Amino acid sequence: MAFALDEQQQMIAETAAAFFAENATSERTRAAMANGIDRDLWRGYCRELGFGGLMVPEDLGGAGLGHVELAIVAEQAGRTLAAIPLLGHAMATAALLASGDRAAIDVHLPAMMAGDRIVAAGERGGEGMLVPHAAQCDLLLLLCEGGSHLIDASAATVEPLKSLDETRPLARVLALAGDPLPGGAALCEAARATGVLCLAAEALGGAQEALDRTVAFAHEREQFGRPVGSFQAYKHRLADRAVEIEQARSAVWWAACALDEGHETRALALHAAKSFCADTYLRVAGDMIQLHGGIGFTWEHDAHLFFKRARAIANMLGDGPHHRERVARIMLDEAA
Amino acid sequence: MAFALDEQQQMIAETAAAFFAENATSERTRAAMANGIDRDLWRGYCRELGFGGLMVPEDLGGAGLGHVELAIVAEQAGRTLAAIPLLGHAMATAALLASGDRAAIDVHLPAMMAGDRIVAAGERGGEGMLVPHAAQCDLLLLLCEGGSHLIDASAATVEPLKSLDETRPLARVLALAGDPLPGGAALCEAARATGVLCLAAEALGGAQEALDRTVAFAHEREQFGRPVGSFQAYKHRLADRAVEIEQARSAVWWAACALDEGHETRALALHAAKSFCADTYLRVAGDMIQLHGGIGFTWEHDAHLFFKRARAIANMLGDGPHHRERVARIMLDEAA
Amino acid sequence: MKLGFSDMEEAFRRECASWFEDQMAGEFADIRGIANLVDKPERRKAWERRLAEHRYSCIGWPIAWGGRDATLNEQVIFAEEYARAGAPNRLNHMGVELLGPTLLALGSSEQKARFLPAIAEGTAIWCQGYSEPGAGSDLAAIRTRARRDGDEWVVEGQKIWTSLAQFADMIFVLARTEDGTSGREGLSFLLVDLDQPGIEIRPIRQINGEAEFNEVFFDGARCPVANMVGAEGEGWTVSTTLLSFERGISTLGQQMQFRNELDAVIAAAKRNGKAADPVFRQRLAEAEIGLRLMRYGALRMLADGKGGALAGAALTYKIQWASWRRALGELAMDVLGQEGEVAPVDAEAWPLLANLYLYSRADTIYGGTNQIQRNLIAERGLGLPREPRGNA
Amino acid sequence: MKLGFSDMEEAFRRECASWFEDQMAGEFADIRGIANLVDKPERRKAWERRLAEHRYSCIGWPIAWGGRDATLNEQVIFAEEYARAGAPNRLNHMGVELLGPTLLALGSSEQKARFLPAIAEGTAIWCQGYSEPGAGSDLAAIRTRARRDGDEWVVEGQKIWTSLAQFADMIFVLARTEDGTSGREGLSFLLVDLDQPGIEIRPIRQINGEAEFNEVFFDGARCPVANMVGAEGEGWTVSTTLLSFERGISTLGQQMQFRNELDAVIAAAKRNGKAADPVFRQRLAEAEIGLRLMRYGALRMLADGKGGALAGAALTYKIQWASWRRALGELAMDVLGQEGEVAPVDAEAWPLLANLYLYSRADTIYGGTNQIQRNLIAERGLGLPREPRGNA
Repeated sequence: MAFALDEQQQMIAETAAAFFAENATSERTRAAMANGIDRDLWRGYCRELGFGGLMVPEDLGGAGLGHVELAIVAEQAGRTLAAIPLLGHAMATAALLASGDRAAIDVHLPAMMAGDRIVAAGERGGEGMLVPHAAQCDLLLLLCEGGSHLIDASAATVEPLKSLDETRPLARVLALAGDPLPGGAALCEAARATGVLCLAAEALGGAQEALDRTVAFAHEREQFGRPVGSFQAYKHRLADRAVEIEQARSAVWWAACALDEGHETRALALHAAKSFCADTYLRVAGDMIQLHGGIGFTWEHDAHLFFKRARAIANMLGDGPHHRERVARIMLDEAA
Repeated sequence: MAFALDEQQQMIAETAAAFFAENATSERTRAAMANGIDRDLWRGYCRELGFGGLMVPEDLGGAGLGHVELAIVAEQAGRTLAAIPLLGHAMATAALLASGDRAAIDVHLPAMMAGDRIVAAGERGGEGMLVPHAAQCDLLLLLCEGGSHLIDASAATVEPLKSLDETRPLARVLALAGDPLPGGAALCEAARATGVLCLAAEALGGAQEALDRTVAFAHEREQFGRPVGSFQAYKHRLADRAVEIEQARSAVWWAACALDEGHETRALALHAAKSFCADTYLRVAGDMIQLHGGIGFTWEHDAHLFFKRARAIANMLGDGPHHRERVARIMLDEAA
Repeated sequence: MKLGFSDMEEAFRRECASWFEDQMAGEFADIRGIANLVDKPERRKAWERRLAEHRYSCIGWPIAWGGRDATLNEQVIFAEEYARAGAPNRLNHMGVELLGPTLLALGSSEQKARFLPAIAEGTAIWCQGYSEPGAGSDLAAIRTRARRDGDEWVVEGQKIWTSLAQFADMIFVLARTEDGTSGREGLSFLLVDLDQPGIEIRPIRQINGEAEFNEVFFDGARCPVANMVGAEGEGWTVSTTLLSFERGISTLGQQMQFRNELDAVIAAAKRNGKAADPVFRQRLAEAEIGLRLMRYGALRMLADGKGGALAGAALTYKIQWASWRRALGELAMDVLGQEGEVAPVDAEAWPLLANLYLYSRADTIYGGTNQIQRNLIAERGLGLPREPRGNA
Repeated sequence: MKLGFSDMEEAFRRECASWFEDQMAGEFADIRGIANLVDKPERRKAWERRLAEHRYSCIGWPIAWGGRDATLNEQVIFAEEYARAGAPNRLNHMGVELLGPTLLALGSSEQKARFLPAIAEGTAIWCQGYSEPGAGSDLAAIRTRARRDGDEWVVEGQKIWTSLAQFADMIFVLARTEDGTSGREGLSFLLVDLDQPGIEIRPIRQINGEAEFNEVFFDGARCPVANMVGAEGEGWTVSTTLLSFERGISTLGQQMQFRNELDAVIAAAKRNGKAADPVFRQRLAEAEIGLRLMRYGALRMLADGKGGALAGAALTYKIQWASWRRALGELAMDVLGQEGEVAPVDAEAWPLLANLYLYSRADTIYGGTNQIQRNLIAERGLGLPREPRGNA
């Protein structure tokens, strides 16, 4: 047991933080909102950083790292609301590797790792199939009952939509053709687990950034002749959010380790991480608007981008009540 | 529409407030905790104040008032945690009057109105029948599926218990004999409605008193060289509770009027009042402890008496989730 | 204490309901149920005039000034039926509900004669110039200045968060008229024509993509000296009086809009099955209870006049509805799930519930943030010590 | 980053588990699972001595002082197995976890030699004299005084909320040793024998009817000058060091007690059917998640040493567990309903869950209220401005 970043992980965290801080600026993200992906950023991520094959084994040309490292990187991407297809990419990587389908791996992974082939991933939901980046992608990974499909985007009918979170727009997949990947439900679960972790880590990063920016504002902005951050109600609100973010970080690390180590708490950890981190992000982003006052609900300020991303994450791959119900099943010894 | 106390109601409120403030002191309530009822206080309430027949028609020797007046009085009783059997008394009065059973009315009401005959009332719950004052009463009113029983206490087997709320102790009714009152389910509903209103009003009064005492403490107590009430976190907490108490007051008045006027929102109002007022009381009483600091969790301080009464009210005649589910049924147009 | 209305009042209710229904099903069907605040301003101005033709523009005002001297209960009924029929939000809310009552209370005879008829006739739309970039929650920090130039005040400065200024004819402004003053001293309350070269209005785009609020720049804007309400330097008192009208009858109409929003959430929950989910049923019930308690709270507030409990109920109303509506927005999105996050690519505005979700984040900020409201409740309602001001 | 333990560590876990099981199933079965803090003090003292016999009383201490120089992971394992076996709360928590490490860090050789062995051997039970009637959350307002009299300090004043003083042998006291000082200046840290005429201990009855806390009155109580830890006037620094040990390994043991409490709630919910109610299932899941995140938060805190994120995680731990446990108490009562409010007439103590409900109200107060914790997090963790002190 050593529940802290090791030196390599610390380095990855710093590298990713610097990369996103420099490149995924508010201006670039807002520019990317027109078509949903900052393709230069994504190519830089895949090639310059070399993170396109983060979880791909070294013998397949990847970095051979695990979910802990994915979580570290996704947290930094989430911090800046980077408009990149990391979620679909990570899920598809996990699915391909889990499938053991060497042909599919050889066909898709190299182009994916180079940032040239963009994957959107989603699952069949209640009323339809709303998939992030479905209107921008080259490949579609669709999780269905009992299996997954990896389909060429041209083989699907996709309706683009106006999305609340324009940094990762949803589109509706209306019809699809294509063969399921071998591996069935297990593969589906591998992809979903990776996706859930990725979202939880993104949420952690977004929440941390939203808190940090609000703390900075609290120092600068004065009302009643005092920095607003000197008001105790303000301080306590931020303190509560800071506590939740610490818990969220524990949740992400726990889930990432549990995935990599095949720990017995794996399922519990993922459900806990997704629900807790998404809720935390919702609260912090909501407070970010509230505590900025009027400026916080203008279009020009970034607060609404965090707020909308938080909502999108909360709704993706199972909402809070869904994941908590799964936790209840596990803790109450019922069939999973 | 005139949603304010009229002159007579204002006078009743003031009279009751003065009576309880003078007589239902902390010392007397604590003394009464040994056996659960302050019998002198109850006789004073029934005879001197003349409230023993508050809701009894004038031709039966009562004051001929309604649920609005009951709510006004119960609020004041709740303020002081008065150790009196008001709940059972009000429920039994409502049940007897609704039954139209003239014989039962003649037998019981005069002695009840004089404060000489004490009634405990409760309903069959999940695991047993825990009834407040069941170990102290002369008469037992029991609400069961489809009907009510009004039974001489000697005809029931009662197990006294140590209760969290010693100002209104529970006891377990193990076995009972006796005939149901005529009137069936309708009578049962009348008694329950009156009981629910009484509890909601008590909760309102208790919450108001707990808030008032905490506000007073906030002025007196200093920490870090300032009155604790000058700390914004303290102020905002109390402000939030004050908002809830205002809502709770609206709920009680709404429910009381709706009962008296046979308003279409009657059922909705009762469910809303019970769940909202009980929740408010729980929060205010919890904050009363918290905001008093160490002294707040000592036996000597009254905070725990409010806290325990709040809990008891929350659990009686349906808990919060139960009443909210009933609200959901009504609002979603399902069978009540 | 009584919930029900008298027979005469119920008759008035039917009269209102029937007229609104005629209008909303007929000539004004195109603006029925319009939730958006910035759509179709010209049609809404026409609607203001139509109300005036029927003497329905300001029924609580005295008959002499175009009102009906309506009783409190009649005003309650009117507000409820207005909203129930889906009549649009009043474009001239500020004129009818805030400035009008303020002039009736504190205006000179000349001011009443000059300004009230146009409000009653629906021909002058008003907006409010209070907040400034450095004085959002802290109105006493106002820096907009007005200096005397002969028979006129000349105004310099900037207001912000001015709702609907882009459609308004007039603005009431709190400006500093005495050099060297700070805080609440030296402020005056001025009525300024927006249609003049010294004024520029810039809409502020909000989180939902629309622009209801504006920045208003004053660069040598002018108004006659006779347009000052109250005495010079007494603007703070005037503005306090004006704000005291804020939580009046119109809240009941606002609640009907909330009702429509809650009904939309209920309908969505029924459609997608969440209405059968016990966890969501608890939250739906809480929303229903909260809305009902707002109504009965408003009725208490109105019935109680200025005495006793009013202080409590009125003080607590803003935070109550703003918090309720924000929570409803969250519930709406939780009910809708991902479907709530999307709209057709060519949609100009967000659907009702997505817009509720976004816009309700502003509810807890404008007109006094929840934090400011809690200060007020604690200080004025509970008598706790005031927050200290800093040294700036 | 790694969750799992090594084979050697797992072997140590089995060794601990087996010894604790032997003890708790055998000679100490009568105090197994005792949640109440004040029951059977003599038996618990015997248990302290038994731990010492097995060199299990302070395994994190150096071998030279009776410990095992155990690694962090071993200490984690020990704490978890200790609690898992239902071994009772350590009567000498203050001595082992707080004073001992403080003396190891700051004590003189003589002080170590005099005080550490008795702690390690389980023969001297310690309690803490910090809070005072006028200095609850505000330790800097301490008024207890100690004046020099030859080779001794003579202590006058009163401490309050002193946990388990009625069973303790020794108390460490923060007292003002310099006249005319206030705040953090002029305080010294003294080790005082409780068994002397100048000391009176009065238990404080709590909300649950029991008395864990005490008032301790000092009226000419004495201790040798050599019993001062750190320099004269530097008591604040010593006490800060001591408090920094508060959130250590023992939190993991405490969490096993929380686990038992949550399991009791789960069992109750299964018994009465609430475990099938989706509304309660959500809350049970939240409790489970909260407990797990406490564990992983504590592991992060420990693994991280004194660096970086520790500041955050350690600062946030107190409010986390206290709020979690208070919420669990509420959940327990909601699950149990009225049945949770009663006990047999002759019951001396409340059953586990009713006691949890009551006692957990103190958790968010003692050792720094939630309000104080939030101040600390905001000021030390987030760097926001400090709360101003008043003039008193």
